[in-house]
Parts: sequence; C-alpha cells; structure tokens
Amino acid sequence: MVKEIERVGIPVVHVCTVTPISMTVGANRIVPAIAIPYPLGNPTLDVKEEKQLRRKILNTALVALSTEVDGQTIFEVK
Amino acid sequence: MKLELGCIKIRDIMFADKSEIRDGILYVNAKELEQIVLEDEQISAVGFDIARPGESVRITPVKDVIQPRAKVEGGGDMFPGVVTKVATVGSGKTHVLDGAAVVTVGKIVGFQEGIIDMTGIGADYTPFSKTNNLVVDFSPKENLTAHEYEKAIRVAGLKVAYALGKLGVNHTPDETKVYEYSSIIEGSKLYPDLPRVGYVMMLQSQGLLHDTYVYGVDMKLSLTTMLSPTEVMDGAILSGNCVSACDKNTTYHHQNNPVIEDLFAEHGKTLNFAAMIITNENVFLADKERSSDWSAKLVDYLDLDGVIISQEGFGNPDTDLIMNCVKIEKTGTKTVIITDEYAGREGTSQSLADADPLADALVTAGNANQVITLPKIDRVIGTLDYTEKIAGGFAGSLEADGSITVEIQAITGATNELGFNHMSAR
Amino acid sequence: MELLITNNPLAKSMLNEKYEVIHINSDLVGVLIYCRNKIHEGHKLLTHPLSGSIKPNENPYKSVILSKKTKETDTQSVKIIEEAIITAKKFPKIHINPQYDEDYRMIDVSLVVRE
Amino acid sequence: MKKFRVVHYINQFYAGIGGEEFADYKPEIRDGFVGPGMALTGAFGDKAEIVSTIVCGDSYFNENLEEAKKTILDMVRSVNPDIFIAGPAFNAGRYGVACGTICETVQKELNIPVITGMFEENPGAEMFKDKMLIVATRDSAAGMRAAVPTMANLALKLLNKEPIGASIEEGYLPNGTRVNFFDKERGSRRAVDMLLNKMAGKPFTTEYPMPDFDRVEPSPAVKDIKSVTVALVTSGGIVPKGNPDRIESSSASKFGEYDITGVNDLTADTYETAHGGYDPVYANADADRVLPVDVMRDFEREGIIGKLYNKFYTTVGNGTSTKNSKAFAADFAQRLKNDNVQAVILTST
Repeated sequence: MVKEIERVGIPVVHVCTVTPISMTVGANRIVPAIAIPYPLGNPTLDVKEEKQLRRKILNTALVALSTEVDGQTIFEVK
Repeated sequence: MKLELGCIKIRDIMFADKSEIRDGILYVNAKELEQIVLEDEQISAVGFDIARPGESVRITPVKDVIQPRAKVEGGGDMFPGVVTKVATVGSGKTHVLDGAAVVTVGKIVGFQEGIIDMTGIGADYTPFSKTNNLVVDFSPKENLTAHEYEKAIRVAGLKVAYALGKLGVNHTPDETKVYEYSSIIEGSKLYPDLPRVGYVMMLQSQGLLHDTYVYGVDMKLSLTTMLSPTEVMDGAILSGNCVSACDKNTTYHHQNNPVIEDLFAEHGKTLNFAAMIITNENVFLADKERSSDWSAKLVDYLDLDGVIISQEGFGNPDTDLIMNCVKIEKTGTKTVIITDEYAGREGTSQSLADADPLADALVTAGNANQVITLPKIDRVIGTLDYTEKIAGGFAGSLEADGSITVEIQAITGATNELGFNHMSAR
Repeated sequence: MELLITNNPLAKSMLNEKYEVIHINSDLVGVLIYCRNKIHEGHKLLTHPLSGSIKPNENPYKSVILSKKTKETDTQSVKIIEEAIITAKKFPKIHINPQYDEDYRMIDVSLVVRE
Repeated sequence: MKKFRVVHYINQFYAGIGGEEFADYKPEIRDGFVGPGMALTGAFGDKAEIVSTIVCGDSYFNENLEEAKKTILDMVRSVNPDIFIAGPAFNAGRYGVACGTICETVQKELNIPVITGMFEENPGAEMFKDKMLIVATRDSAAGMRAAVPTMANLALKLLNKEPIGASIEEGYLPNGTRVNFFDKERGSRRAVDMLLNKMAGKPFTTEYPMPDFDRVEPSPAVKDIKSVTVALVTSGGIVPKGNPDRIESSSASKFGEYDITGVNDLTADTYETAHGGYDPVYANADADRVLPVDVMRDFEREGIIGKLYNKFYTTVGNGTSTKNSKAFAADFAQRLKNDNVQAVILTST
C-alpha cells in the first residue's frame, strides 16, 4: 500500500509496530509503533498519558514527512 | 570415493520354492522371508503379495518403498547402522535389483496415507507404478505402542529388501554405472575451471512418523553434516517418514536420489560436484536457526559457487527451506530450491508458507492439492478402510462405484521434492 | 515458565510440569489465533505452529510452545504465525474419525517433545 | 458439424485504415474477417469461423469508454457469437487496454468466453491477466504468426469446454492460478540446468515467482506541514461501528472509504476494527489507538498541520501479503492526489 501512495508522488509515513515488515513492504519513511493490537496507544496508561504518547508518535511522523530521505529510513520516537 | 552400481534388470517377481534371480525374474520364497520378518517378536504376522506395472491393483496405505540392493565389494554393508553394523559405505561395488521394489503397508496409527495405483491415471503420478513390487503387510503384536510398531515395520521392510538384494550378488549386471567423488582439494585440481556445486539435502526430522535415519542416527538429534553422495546410494539415509505421502522421501527415493544422479551426470563437464550436505527439519525454531546457520557455514567454508537445496514434507519445512536459501545466498553462493506447492484445489491460494525475494530460482514439483478421480480397481492390497482419512481424501471420497476422489497429496511420491518426477506447475 | 498452548488433553497431562499449560477449548485455528495474540503481547514462538507434516485438516489437535513474555514483539514469530494461520485456513474441512482420537493426540504431543 | 461463431475485435491499424492519425475511428462492424482475422480463420479450419469483425480506433475507445463499450456490446450481441476474440495487441498499450476492457465487458454481459493476446509488458496485461486468458505474444506484429495458432487453439478449447492446461503449455500469460503439468525434464534436472544458468549469469526463469518485493523512490518531503492536507490511511481495519460495508476480517480485497467530517474522537460507540489479524479488544475500546483521529484533530486546531483530510481509507492487510491491497491502494492514492492531499500517515498494526 505504501508503494502505491508513493507512486503518485505523495510522501507517506508508515507507522508500524513490526518495522522489518514495513521494510519488506517497501516503506521509505518508517516510525515504530507500540504494539500490534494498539500501535498508537497503550491501555496500561491513563487516558491523558496515552494520548500524550500518541501525540509523540505522530509528531515523529510529521517530522518524517518533512524530512528528505534517500532510502528506507526509520525515525525513532524520542 | 568410487562406487560402481551394477544394475540387474528385473522384469517380474514371482513366488517360488527357491528364492533366486533367473532370466530377469525375481523368484521369491515367501516362507523364507516370513521367517526373517518374524525374527522380530513384535510382529505377529506378515503377508506377501505382488503388484506388477499395468495390473489393476491399488496398494494402500503405503509406509515405505525400498529398492533391493547389496554390497559386492567395498567397506560396510547395505543399510548400515540399522540392518547391518555401522561402517562407512559408498565405495566398491553395489548390485541393484533394478525394476523391483519392496513396498511396506500397515496400520501404525488410525489415519493412513499413501496410494500406489499400478494402472490408470493414478499410475501417472507415482514412480512405483513402474516397478515390480513385493508388497509386505505387517500385523503387530497386541499392545504395541505406535513408536515400537513404527520401528518394527521400518526395520522389517529393510531386512526383506536386504535379503532380496543378496540374491543379486553373484549375477553379472546388465548395466554398470560408475560414480566417483573426489576430496575437496583433489576435485579443485581436477576441474579448476568448473563451478563448484554442492547439494544441500533437507531431511524430515520432527518426531514420531516424521523421522529420517542416517547410519542409524535419528536426524533430529544431529547437526547439519556432510557425507559422500555415494554413501546415500548404499542406504546411508533411510526413511522413517510415514506422513505426507506425496512429498516424503521413501527409502527408494534416497537410494535413487535424482539430484545426486543429475549432478553426477554434469560432474566434470559443466560443473564440479564438490560436496553434499545433509540438514534437518526440526519443530523447534532454535533448531531451525542453528541447522540453517550450519548449512550456510559449511557452504561458505567449502567455497561453493552454487547449491541445490531440496525440501521434504509439508508446512513448517517451508521455513527451513527459506532459512537455508536466504542464509546461503547471503554467503554469495547461488541457490536453486526444489519444493512443492499447496495452492488449494483451485490453484489460487498462496503456495508456500514462507517466501523471500532471495529465493528467486525455484523448481516446483507441482500443486499437491490438485484433485483427481482414481478409477475403480480390481484388487486392493492393504485396505481401503481408511480411505476417507487419507490425506487429501475427505468423507465420501470413496465413491459407490469404487472410484476414489482425492487430492494428489494422497499418492505416494506424487510431488516429491527431490525432483524425482516430471510434474511441475505454472 | 515457558507456555504450552494446546487443545490437546494429552499434552496437558504429559507436559504440565515442564510448561505452563494453557488449554484452549477450540479447533486448531483457534489455538493458532490464541498464539498469535500472545505473540503480539511479546511471547516468542519456540516451536513451529505447523509442527508435523500432517495437514492442518487431518489432525484436530495442536500444541505450540511459546517463550516467556518479553518486551519486544518478535518479527519472525509474527510472520510465521500469520503464514501458519493462512495455511491452516486454506485446507477444507474433512471428516475426522473420532475413533482415532488417541492417535491424533499422541502424534501432536510427540512433535513438541524433545527426546 | 456446425461451425462455432466468432466475433473478432481489432483496431484501426490492423483494419488497414491507418495509424495514429485515424485513432479516433468510431466502432463499426463488418461481415467476415478483416486483417489478422484471415490467419485466425485459417487456424480454425472447419471448426469455427469469424462471422463479424468489429473495428474501433484506440483513442476513440479509451476516450469515449462508456459509449464505445455500449456500442460494441450491441454489435456483438446482434450477431450472437459463441466466442469473442480481441487483438492480439502485442505491445500497443492503448490497444491492449481496449482489448482487455471490451473482453471483460463481453464476458460479463453476454456470458460467452473471450480471449485476447498481448506482450507481457503491455499495461493491459497487468490489468486483465487474472480476468481472462491472454495469450503471450512478442512485442511487435512480427509475432503474429506465432500468436495466431495459440489463440485459435485456446479458443477452441474454451468453446469445447476442454480443460485448460498450465500457462507454459498453452501459451497464455501466467495468471496466478497454479496448474500442474508434466514437463519434459524431471525436477532435479531442471534444478541443475537452472543453477548452471544462474551461476553463469545467464537468464533463467523460476517456476514460482516470489511475491512482489519491489521498491519505489521516496517522494520528496513536505515543505511546510503547517499548510498541507494530511490524510489518514490504515491497514488496521478501523470501520464505523457495525462495519456497514462488511469489510471481511481476513481478506484485503475489500476496503472502506469513510467520511470523518466533524469527527473529533473515535469512541467505543462509534468505531471498531474489522481486522481478524490481532486481538480486537484494545482497538474496539478506543480506535484512536489504530487510527489517531483525536490527535490529528488537535494538530489541525493548533495549526501544526494545515488540515486533516475529510476521509480515511481502511483495509485489513496483514502487512506480509503484498498483492491483495495493491489495486485498492492505487485507486485511493489517485483520489488523494486529485483532492490535493500532500501527505499520508499510514498506520499498521
């Protein structure tokens, strides 16, 4: 799916738990997620903390979208 | 290592008072064989039957197929470590009863696999419709465990084949083939300009009914190792694998390994057949990693330019196959893999349980889920009681008119992953 | 303790001391799906879920050994379990004779016991 | 014996009307065979005959798609054929797409067998090879002599309802359906030959191609994220509660497009997952954990992004299978492009 989006020239960031799979499907901008059943969340946190965590991941995703890359690049969430 | 295979052509098998080979006919005294089999107290009774090419006969459920062979010259004896004492084989002279086979049948557990049809469309899918088969049907003593019974049948079948093979020792072969296998250094000196090719053979080794024995060693307990391909011709590798009839290697397949034959056919001409590696297919993933690491290490160490990798069995061995392939490709050695497919009855499902772009050269033995209808046959050796339980069969697969609708995975050797057959798929 | 996920009563009785046995009342695919969820939580596959060459529609019993929970999701385990579920689902249902239940159970266990 | 009735479709060039300058030629139907139809007729012998030939310009067909389809369909219907044959189109792209499109239409509407022929790299081949038999041809009309008997032979098999063998035997493009056949050489010999070619750097053809793992060049980065529209896409199967489009849990062949105008937060009452590939408990409790609409709305309000696109796309791809979601993705990617979306966040489980 990532490839088809990139083929029309739109940058795409893949937020994905299992980053090696993201590599095999051909994503160029990759942001690691939390866990397969909740990639952008964590049910053990309270609602506010969980949203804060989600925001952190998405901030990284926006950074990835704004960064030129010349190959498959993983952007770690800081 | 040099092995001469002397082939004595067998065109028929008949029961007789005296066991002997005369004018290409294998005469068998069933009483003598019975005594040999019943030496094992765990077997209570044994029956013998003969199935010839073209006869309206169906053999099922097949456990193993063995070609009678005997050592004439050279170290060791046939089926070392199981029927005879442990000693290195693979050199000297061996006589083969070419055209004959021992087929064992028996109920080890309550679901049974393996059909050999001697005529009709089913015969096209199994190599054992072209051999004259002495079928041996074993009954166990009561209260035998499946493990004990499996072993008893396995060894008894080999003993029968060993006894028959002995009958050919003093005969002049109709045809002699010579296989010569050099040491690594010697081979490189002989063929400095030819690509160095190896054969990585994967052996089924998962547990009860899923095992392979090498000089008597249960392969799941072994690390990846090496032997001479001529040792394999002398019965160094024996089947203890009773499941997935279509893509298991019977002992006959091991004895007549087609990859070995075809690599020898090119040896010294277009390639240098430098090494044979055997590895296992265990259930534990750590074993899979270790064994495939070891395959790649050996391939790298031996400095091979290319290898053929053959698989055995369905399902999780796909993972071993891809691990072996990928790790070997990463050492810079080119690979070709041989496997079969489970693409569903329509042929539209995903064929393999694992995949990798480095596996870019694949030979397929066909789609094992293809459905065919085997016509009614006059005589059944063994039993059809379990037909609906045969792999690929399903409830009602035994039709009222005596025909059987099955997936070809129920047929012994139909999609053999050594590339024994001509079948392929696209 | 490592986990043994199974729908096989024999596995439970034979391996109860060696593993933390989780007995699932479901078909083979159900066992695989349970394993998948455990893998997503951080358990690793120790045995291949397509253990044995008996086709997934031929033997109703399945035992799979998983590691203790780890912090990471193991990529290889994720891939293998997904492929195993796809493979298991593609085999049509066939009649399985309950007369041979004991055999089915024994074969399944023999595949995950290291001798 | 009665001869089967064949209708043959060709473009303006093969009808002898002219090249590109006549590509807007409107559909017409002529009696009997025209151009390459002669060779086909020869190959059919006394078993089938071309009763009519339909000629249409490639530009006309592709630029007036609906009208062309309707006109041609009526023409075909009027002569009541047993089979419809188009081309072969070789490597001519628009001709190939026209052949595939009209074959698909005829097959669906008239329920008769169809067949066409193309070079494997013709764009029409990729689009239609799993929908009909497409005979593999060379890349130019020089391949006509080889293509015609293959097409005729397959056409007769379809007409006689005979089983169709493997692609390599019958000469059609591999279409993903695996068919067994008996090769000339045994498997081990084929493996040795393949290895010799591979080691020598010569071409070889695998008997089972691995799934497509190709790469694409990264798109340029977004210059100013504050001023662009960002879209959310997920393979995590998030759908409105109740799964109105019945997205299947394990097949990525279906996908959903849902409007989120005015939606600021996904809740347990409004959204859920249709994905069968993971434990759904957490996503059903709060779908923002998979499709983060809540935070994206915050970003929009705070001016961190320009706008959140008012639709999201969803499917249940499991990440490892690559082929099924391809067509769907190509489709929505074009829609995103048309709506001037400049960045996409794709979330996967």
